[in-house]
Amino acid sequence: MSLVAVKPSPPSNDKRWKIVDATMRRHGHEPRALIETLHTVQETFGYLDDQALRYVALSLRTPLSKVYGVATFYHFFTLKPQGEHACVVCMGTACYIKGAPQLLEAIGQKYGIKPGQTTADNRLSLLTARCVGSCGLAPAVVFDGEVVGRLDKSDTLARIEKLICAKPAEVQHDT
Amino acid sequence: MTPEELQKVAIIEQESQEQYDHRIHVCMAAGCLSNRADLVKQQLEKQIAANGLERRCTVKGVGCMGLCAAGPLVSIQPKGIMYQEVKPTDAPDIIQTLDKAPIERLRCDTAMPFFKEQKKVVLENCGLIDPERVEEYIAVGGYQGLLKALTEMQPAEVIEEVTRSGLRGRGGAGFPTGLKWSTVAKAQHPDGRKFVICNADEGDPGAFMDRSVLESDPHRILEGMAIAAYAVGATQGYLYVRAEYPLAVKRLKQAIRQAERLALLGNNIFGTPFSFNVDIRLGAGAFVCGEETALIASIEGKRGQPRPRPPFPAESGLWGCPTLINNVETFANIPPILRNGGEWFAQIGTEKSKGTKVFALAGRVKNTGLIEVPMGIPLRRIIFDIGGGIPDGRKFKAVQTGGPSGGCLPERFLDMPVDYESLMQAGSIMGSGGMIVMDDTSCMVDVARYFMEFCMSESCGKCVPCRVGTAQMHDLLVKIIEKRATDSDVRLLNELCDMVQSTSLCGLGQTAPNPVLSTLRYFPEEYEALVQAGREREAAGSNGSAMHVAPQLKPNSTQPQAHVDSEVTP
Amino acid sequence: MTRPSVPKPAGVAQPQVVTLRIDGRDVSARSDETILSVARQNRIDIPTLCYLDGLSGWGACRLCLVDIKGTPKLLPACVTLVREGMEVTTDSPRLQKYRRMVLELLFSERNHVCSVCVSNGKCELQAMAQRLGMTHVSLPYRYPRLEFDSSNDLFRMDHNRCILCTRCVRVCDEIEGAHTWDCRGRGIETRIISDLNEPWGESSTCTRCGKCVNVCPTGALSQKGTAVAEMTKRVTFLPYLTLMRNSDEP
Amino acid sequence: MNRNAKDKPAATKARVATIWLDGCSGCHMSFLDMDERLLALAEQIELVYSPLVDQKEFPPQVDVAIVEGAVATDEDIEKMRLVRSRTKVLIALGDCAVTGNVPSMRNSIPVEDVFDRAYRDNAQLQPQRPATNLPVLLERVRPVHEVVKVDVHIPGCPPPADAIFYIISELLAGRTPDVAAVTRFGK
Repeated sequence: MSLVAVKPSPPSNDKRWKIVDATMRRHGHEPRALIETLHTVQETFGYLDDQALRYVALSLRTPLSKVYGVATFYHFFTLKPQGEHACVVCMGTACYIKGAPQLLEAIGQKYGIKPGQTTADNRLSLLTARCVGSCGLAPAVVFDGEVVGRLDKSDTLARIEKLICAKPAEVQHDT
Repeated sequence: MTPEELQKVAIIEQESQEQYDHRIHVCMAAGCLSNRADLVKQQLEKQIAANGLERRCTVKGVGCMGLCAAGPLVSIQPKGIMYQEVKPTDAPDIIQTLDKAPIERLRCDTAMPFFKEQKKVVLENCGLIDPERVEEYIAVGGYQGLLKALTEMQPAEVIEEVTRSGLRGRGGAGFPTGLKWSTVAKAQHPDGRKFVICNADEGDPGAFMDRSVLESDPHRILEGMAIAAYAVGATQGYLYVRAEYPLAVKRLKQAIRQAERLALLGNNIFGTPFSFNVDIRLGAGAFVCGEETALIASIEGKRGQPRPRPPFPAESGLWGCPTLINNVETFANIPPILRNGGEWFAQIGTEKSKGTKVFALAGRVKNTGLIEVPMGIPLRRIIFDIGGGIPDGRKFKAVQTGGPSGGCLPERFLDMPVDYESLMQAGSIMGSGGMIVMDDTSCMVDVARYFMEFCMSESCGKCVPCRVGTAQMHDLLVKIIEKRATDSDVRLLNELCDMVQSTSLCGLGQTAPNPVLSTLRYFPEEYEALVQAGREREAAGSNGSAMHVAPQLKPNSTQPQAHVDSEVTP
Repeated sequence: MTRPSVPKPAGVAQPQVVTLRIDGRDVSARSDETILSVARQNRIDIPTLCYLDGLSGWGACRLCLVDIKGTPKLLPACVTLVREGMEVTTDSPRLQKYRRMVLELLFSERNHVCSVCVSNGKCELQAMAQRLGMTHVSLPYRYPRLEFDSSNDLFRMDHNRCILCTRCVRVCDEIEGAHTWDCRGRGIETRIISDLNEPWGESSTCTRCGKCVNVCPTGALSQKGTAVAEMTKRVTFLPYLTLMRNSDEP
Repeated sequence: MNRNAKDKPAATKARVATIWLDGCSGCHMSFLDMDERLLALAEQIELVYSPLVDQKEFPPQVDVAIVEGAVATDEDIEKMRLVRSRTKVLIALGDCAVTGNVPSMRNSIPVEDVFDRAYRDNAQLQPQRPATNLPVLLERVRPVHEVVKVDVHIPGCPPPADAIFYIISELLAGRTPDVAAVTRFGK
């Protein structure tokens, strides 16, 4: 019986797996590269699905349950695809006492989603962050990666509307 | 790189700076960036070009200037004028008045206490240099501390210098840095490997000191780590930084590349036998990884669960090797200590808490932002002089330090000096430096609940007291806030605080009860009022506690009947 | 000797003989032994749940916390090595109070209904409650809604009765070498999982050796076909297996 | 046994009551399992209220009340408040009273679903929910001590007759029984 590990092949022909492979290669395919690799997968594909976790586990010779355990331990990783747009409400202390819960409630009410959920039309994901480090501008919300501070309810809702209504075709007129 | 070459880089850079009559600094830290400082910078550059001033003026992006509340901030050097809340449309005015009187409507008074009361050691370069250029760091004396250590001092002498400075860990607990270094230096491992780790997984909600330093002056951290590595005998360093700080990650990566290019990292630094490399490891959103053993597990690619200590990481850390872990601000203090000597540092601060401390001042205070003050300064000076007091005519109620591990201090502690011991005695901790001011609109029980919810969701789940205890304490606090609690619930809460504090495996659990304990101690009337309200409600509705009953199931109401009928009928 | 349960401090040479005092009794031990093992050799029984002879120490249940003179924090006996001159107290009103609260927390965390459990009468959690004199749980029960995995044709997993001691995870990894089990999530949401959170019966790594079932202290893991109070566990295989493996090591 | 509320209790005998809430009555059976020792007990106690005797109202000035079963309805809550206010020593007998036990297994399921399961999904004829003159089910079944203060907890399903006899005898003798030594959950 041969014990030589066979290099697993990527789950699909998607060229992006090469990026994931590069990260694993850089770390010599050592099990210790697990978190770095998961970062790369998420950065590349947006989330971690079973297929990706299985491939990473095989490539790094790490047990499946361990990979799943790590992927679910760290809240930065997500196992579900996110909506087209993401709205992250900062729940840091400064933001909390300056009204972040009210912002969250207003968004939740308008779009019928709770933190961690995505609207049925897949347009918007609502998320919370423990602190985005913009305490000086509390309350802060991150709209598709852009931090905006000193928000109130109507500002926030208006910004989300703008975000999700900017259909690809209309974007050029918008700017 | 040789010492002479380092000197040459500094001189060339200084000269190239001085050739400009006006150097315009635009704050490009995250706070100002979110107010579109990048557009301000773009417009200023355009205006300079439009006015043909390229040879007399330069615009550069710099790190945090501190007063985040008034961003975007722009300063004009060497005149030392500062403008606040600058919009891209202000660019023409700013350029046209460079040789004239400053624009009053944009002027930010640099003589105000916010600036005057501060003492900058860690933040000395923040807002002055372009964090993306190593040359600028070298021009202000960067890597001189490392040079001195490597060429003039033995490792033991470096540790002695740090010990003499009296520096204590800025991550929270305040462990003497010199002592930690000497423990790692003494520890041996069969294969001789040792590691230096910089803990940049700043996780306290309401704290952004480390982020600002990383974004504004990244080379300072690399230099501090390299000095530490030389002192303890390590050759590999890891920077464990939050993935949620993309800008800091980008600048650190850039800084490492630049330092490697100039051979300030790598093999045989300054022609000495000392070699040191730094790699970045991304944190992935787990507050518990601020705990040393959990951080090590995370770097090893595992779930970030702490393990019992001893053995301490100083003896058996990463891959079982002796490992030095310090926080960002601790490393940031090292280069000036080496440059100016431990005695210079020891002059700042109090007898037991030396040096300065960076705070992220936020919450219900006028001047929110990043500040650095000498240890021992009274809280009142921070909140009312530097912070400018409470806005909207409201009344000060409490100040929270130390994040989820800290406590809430009431008004009577305002004249207490800020140092490790005083804060600890008062039932809070220094922590990493979050300082949140609360006014009379904040419910302190809710603040306690907020932090408990945080600890509950950040608990790693390994040990029973923290995993279940934080959840139970959280539920009890909710019960109190919802006016459903009795005196026995408050008693249970107290017992749980004691138990979780005494029996949890790591610092997260051991300190999780602190926000509850400090609010119970200083604001008992708020708990009492909520319990009393519950008692009254109970007495009023003694025919059963309505909240436990599913009201739609009341047999005498017609609703459920109709409901059932409508569903049963096909 | 069991396998070393704690990472050895770097550079420690040959173990030495040390003397220490446990509950007022002078005892001698090897410097690479844990307080728990030395105490048990001297017939001082410190309560444990997550610890199991033959598996690595985990230090998580906190039942074995002991008081060490001169140390401000209570330390877990299962992973703390003895030191020369140590003075250990394994029992005190304070420790008893904390131990009872640990049990109360465990009972309140999930749905432990002893009367209908396969392990009734043979459960370590139940026995520990009796031993420590815990006659009721003063904390509110949390009543989470949890799953029950009976997809495996030989065994079943009832999360209602799991106390997350991770004995199953450790025995599967350290002894069987399959590492089918691990934990997902964190904090109060932590759950034991097999492979990629898949039904146990569909696991591609499980060897169906049953070691996890036998080391489980409660009725969380059990054999199919057992009714209330019928599940008997055998853990005696572990020390022998460990002994055999360790003797192969250089 | 059916005495007037105003009557004074016999000076030497302790007035004892037993209450049956949400439970299977197994604990009462275990109580009866004391067999001939009941006779010995009868010399010391007077059973003033119990499902075993014909007394509709819970009398005042009870020395010992023994509760079997968990608190499952609004009626149970009211009953326990009344019992507590008229009782010196309250004993929770058996796992249902002490922990919630089997009745509490519905607690992780919404009450609506419980009703549906019992009266609709499993009903063969005329599936419908009983809706009149019934106590309201609590959202969660609770152990007795979550509703009123309990002085002695006797776990077990049911607690053995020997344990009950030992504990009651000790209490009557004015001593504190070592409950854990003779009982355990689920026994």
